[in-house]
Amino acid sequence: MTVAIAGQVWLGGRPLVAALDLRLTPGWTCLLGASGAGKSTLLRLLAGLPVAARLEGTRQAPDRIGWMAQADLLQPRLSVLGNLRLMARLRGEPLPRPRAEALLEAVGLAGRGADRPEALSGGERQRLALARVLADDAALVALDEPFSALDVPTRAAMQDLAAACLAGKTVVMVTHDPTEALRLGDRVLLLQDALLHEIPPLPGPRPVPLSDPGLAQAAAALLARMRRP
Amino acid sequence: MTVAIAGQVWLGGRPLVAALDLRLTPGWTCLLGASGAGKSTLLRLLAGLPVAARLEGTRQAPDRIGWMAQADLLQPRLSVLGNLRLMARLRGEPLPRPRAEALLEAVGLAGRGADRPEALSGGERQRLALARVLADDAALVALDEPFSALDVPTRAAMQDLAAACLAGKTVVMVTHDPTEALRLGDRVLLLQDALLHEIPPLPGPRPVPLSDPGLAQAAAALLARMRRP
Amino acid sequence: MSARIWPVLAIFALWQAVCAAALVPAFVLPPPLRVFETLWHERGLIGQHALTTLAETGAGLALGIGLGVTLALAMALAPWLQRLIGPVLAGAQALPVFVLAPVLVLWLGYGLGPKVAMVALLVVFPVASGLHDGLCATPAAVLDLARIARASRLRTLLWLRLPHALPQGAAGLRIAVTYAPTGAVIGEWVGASQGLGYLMLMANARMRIDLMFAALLVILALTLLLNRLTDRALARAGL
Amino acid sequence: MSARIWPVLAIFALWQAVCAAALVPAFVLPPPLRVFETLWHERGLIGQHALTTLAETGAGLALGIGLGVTLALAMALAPWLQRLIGPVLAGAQALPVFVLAPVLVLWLGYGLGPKVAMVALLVVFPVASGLHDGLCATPAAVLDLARIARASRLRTLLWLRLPHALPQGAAGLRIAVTYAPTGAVIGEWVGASQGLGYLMLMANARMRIDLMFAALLVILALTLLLNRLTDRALARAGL
Amino acid sequence: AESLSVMLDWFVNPDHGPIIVAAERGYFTEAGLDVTLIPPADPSDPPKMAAAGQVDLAVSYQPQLYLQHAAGLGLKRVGTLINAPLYCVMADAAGPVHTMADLRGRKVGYSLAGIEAALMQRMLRHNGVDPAEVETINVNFALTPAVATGQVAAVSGAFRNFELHQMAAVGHQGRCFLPEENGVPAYDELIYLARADLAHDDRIARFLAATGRAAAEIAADPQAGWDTFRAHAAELDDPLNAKAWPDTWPHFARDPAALDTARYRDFGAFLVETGLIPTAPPVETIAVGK
Ligand SMILES: Nc1ncnc2c1ncn2[C@@H]1O[C@H](COP(=O)(O)OP(=O)(O)OP(=O)(O)O)[C@@H](O)[C@H]1O
Ligand SMILES: Nc1ncnc2c1ncn2[C@@H]1O[C@H](COP(=O)(O)OP(=O)(O)OP(=O)(O)O)[C@@H](O)[C@H]1O
Ligand SMILES: [Mg+2]
Ligand SMILES: [Mg+2]
Repeated sequence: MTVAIAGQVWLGGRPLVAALDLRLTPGWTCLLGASGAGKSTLLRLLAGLPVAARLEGTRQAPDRIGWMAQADLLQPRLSVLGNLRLMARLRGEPLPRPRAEALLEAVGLAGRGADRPEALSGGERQRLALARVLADDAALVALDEPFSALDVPTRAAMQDLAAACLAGKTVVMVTHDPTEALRLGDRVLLLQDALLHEIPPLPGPRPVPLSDPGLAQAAAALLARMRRP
Repeated sequence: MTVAIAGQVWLGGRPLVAALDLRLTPGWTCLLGASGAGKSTLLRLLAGLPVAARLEGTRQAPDRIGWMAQADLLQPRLSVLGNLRLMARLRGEPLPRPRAEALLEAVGLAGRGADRPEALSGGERQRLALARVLADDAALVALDEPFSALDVPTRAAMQDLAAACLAGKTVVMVTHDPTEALRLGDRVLLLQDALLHEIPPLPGPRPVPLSDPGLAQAAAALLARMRRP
Repeated sequence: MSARIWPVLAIFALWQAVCAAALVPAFVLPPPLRVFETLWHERGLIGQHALTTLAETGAGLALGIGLGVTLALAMALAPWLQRLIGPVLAGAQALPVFVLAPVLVLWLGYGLGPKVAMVALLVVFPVASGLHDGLCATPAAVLDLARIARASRLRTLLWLRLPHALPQGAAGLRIAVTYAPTGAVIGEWVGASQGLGYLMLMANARMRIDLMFAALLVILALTLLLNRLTDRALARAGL
Repeated sequence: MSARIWPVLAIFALWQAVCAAALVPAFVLPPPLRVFETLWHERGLIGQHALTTLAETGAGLALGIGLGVTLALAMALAPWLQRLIGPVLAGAQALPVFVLAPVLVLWLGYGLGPKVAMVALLVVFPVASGLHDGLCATPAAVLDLARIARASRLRTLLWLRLPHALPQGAAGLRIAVTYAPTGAVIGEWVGASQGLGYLMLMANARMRIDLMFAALLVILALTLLLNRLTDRALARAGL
Repeated sequence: AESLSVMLDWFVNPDHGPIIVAAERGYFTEAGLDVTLIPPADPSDPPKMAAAGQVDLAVSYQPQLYLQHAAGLGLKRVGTLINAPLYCVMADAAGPVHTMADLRGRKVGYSLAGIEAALMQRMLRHNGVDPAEVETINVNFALTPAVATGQVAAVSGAFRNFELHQMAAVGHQGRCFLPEENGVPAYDELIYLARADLAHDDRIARFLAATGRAAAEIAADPQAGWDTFRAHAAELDDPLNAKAWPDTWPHFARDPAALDTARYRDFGAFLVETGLIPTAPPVETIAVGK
């Protein structure tokens, strides 16, 4: 499976990414960058979704893609369980009840299956959206700020869950949290000044333990890099 | 002006806050807690908005409240400028054009006034919602995860902006970021095990400079506290 | 209940006042008390005709709603069908009954057929139009999910577009239900020997204006009852 | 354009086939070619009557839409008004024209008045019902903003509820516009010496079925044109 | 000129010949009248409008007059437009119905003019048929198609000057059974009504005189009458009206104001017999004339 996108991304007359040449390999690729830099746009281009920007170049991606948008895209008229099963239903595949229940439990929503999404807190909604993309079992998975509404301990737990569930897949994740990027990323990319900059990843297995002293150090360095362009 | 809420908050048969006795004074009160702990519920109760939970107790709050919800509540049929002016229009007060333009500029949306919200990135939407609450000029301001969709540098800039604009007001903010809470909070509260725990704040003026070594230390301590209940 | 009754009383009071003030002669608009008297005296006659109209209305509603939903779904699935059916549906609303009458009678005879067809014709358009409008207004972000899943049109329709279209479908249904009894009355103009529409026409021709209004009251009551039942059912479905 | 023309051609072909196969006698449904011939021969007569109907439709639409929007806003502002007006509006849809005719004539005379009133009566209900449904379905989260701002009902309506109700209002309008020409035709039953409805009734009584269908074609064209114009205008407004 | 509003019984058609011809030839103007003609679509409206004072004169049907009186409309017949019955029961000549008796066990369509049922019932009884043995259906607008397509065996309420030609126009031949030959007393098909307080109004007398003059002229030169009539409005000039004209003009009342008291008394008695009205009003209370 090849996942690649190359060329230039234009928004009106302004280049969002001036020189793009991205090949993804199995493992996590984390994408950082200022708000409005074009991270979501890039992710949508990769996933083959319509964008306001224009890609002048080529794209190669598998047919089956997992996708967690920046907005949670929960359907208000479907139950929590119905939302979890939505992608499977759209694909015409079954999502066995035990698997669904297990996923709900894993994201801390055990017993909430019959509720409407509006009865969930902000973080609970995000976890449901995460469970949905984990259920989807795609070889290429795109995650747009998947943990942004979670407190730190829950966030770490969800990162571990995602890392476990998506082991071996090609994952690309947008995040604003340098620690998160370094903890999960086999590759870390910074979108800055319309260019993708490669940030050296940490050594060792993923996810990097939170207690790893190198993590905090690398995060501070990355942060400094983000501050002065 | 007294801002106080006391009693118990019940969700169905479960207590969200078992013993509540909160008096707010001018300055920033930051509220942390696990996802689903009841932070948004508490904020809504304070603001006098309908909640699924039930407050058994008393509430005292001024009439004029500024409010930034966890969802951005941008109106899709209004322009960016129209959304910025929305609260003023609902209150029947004018928001002078120069003030509106200045606020848009301050949150990095200069020149986007005529766009629809759907043309904004996730972080841009959140900044617009922030600008709206800053424009509202209320004595009590409730912010529900106001910086969650922003990259670290932009987030710091927006924190500084909010601190400057809301100086002297009574502000209560929900956040998942311990650093943010300690940086801005004159008071820091942790909602854990259905109780509000007071966390010792940092000394010195607000916002605490990001370079302050005490900030990272206190954040780590708070994080540890959040990890083991 | 008591809050509901006020508007009704207000309307009857106004009506009685209009008649008492002789703003309208009794042979154009008889006073309500006289109409009620007739309603009571002729309850057997009116009741029997009302049953016919009720049956026509019920059958036509079922047919019209079923057809309307089917057409809306079909048009949403196949845009070329929309281009074909859309204008036909809209155009059919402009067919006057005296054009339709001979055709309907030729094909359906003088029984329940033409009345049920008339009700269905009036019902199908608001239902189909409302639901189809809703189906075409799915937010773009929601359709991203379908794109990602490479979902077939049918699955996209069923799982994403239809749930989002329900409120607009409900709005169309509310409008449609109001027209259903009217459809039965019009259907009875096509040719009938039973039904409230027939009774009203006959009463009108025989100068029995009070009987005509008594029958009309029953039709109004039927319309409002249907309206309320629909509101209840939709509210229960969260719409 | 060329894609648009196919459905129309298909319908006429079907119609011609039905007539050619003698499924329906020509005095019930004349073949389209004969109708077109009549349309061409009588274009002066039909054109002049069409102008009258067009004027009635236009005036009634303007009145009905204005009234419908006003009523929907008023009902959304004051729930007690809704309880009063809602049933009256729904009930008014069930009044047959032969009941209304004498009252309308008594109050409005024989000119444009009753026809415009009939169009408005048919238009006002879908517009008011659709828009009101939409106004009542504002998401709770959006109303939080109004609560925070202690916004008056009117401001809440204008700045929050109305923008959210526009798609449903548009759906109601689309339905209403379709009924407008029908309203004019019905209005001409009240008494007329001009207009396509009059011409059709007259042609029907004279067994000039081809002329009746020629006039009907013009009404259908008018209906579809109105439909298309509305769609365009609404699309331009992003609805 | 004094104004006078006249509401016809329906849209303008050859039955209104004398009125249209008088208007076209300026006889109303000569009589100092400014006449407004109003054509309704529902024949039951004109009496109501006259009774409500909305119009001065209404064109209506003699049989209806008794029902209107019973309903308290307070109208009087002031003149006659068509002085013979036009009503008939029409069957398809090619069909199985050769006599009224053949209607036994068949369907008959009718259009609700209000009194037709009574007329047909009498005609059936006269032929030894119990009306209960005939299924009646209100076919409203579609009398001719209902017979021509064989949906019903006959229709009640056809006008013999029109529907027979309509049948011919669609390739069928109609057969009319006439009420006056089947036990129904003769009556005036179309009459003028006015409110009792207007019954002796001078304008009405002048109006009637003008229409009487037109009727006489039509009788003297029917072709010229037709030419005047069809010039009134473009849609009137059609083959069916042209065919109906010769069947219609002989029935125009040439002395519209003349009242045949016996005819009104007999018809009242007939309606009492049928049970449609409890008692027949004295002729003076429902009709004036000379
Ligand atoms: N309408 C509702 N009906 C039932 N339960 C609800 C409803 N709204 C919220 N809850 C529940 O109340 C609890 C508190 O919700 P709240 O939104 O206050 O959490 P929170 O602390 O803000 O969480 P987060 O950090 O995820 O936003 C959650 O468990 C949530 O599921
Ligand atoms: N529909 C649109 N029309 C015009 N401009 C758009 C549209 N959608 C996004 N943009 C602009 O494109 C740029 C990139 O947007 P994108 O959503 O990719 O940003 P992002 O990097 O994901 O930001 P964030 O971190 O705030 O989510 C932004 O400046 C945004 O305003
Ligand atoms: Mg983004
Ligand atoms: Mg929350």
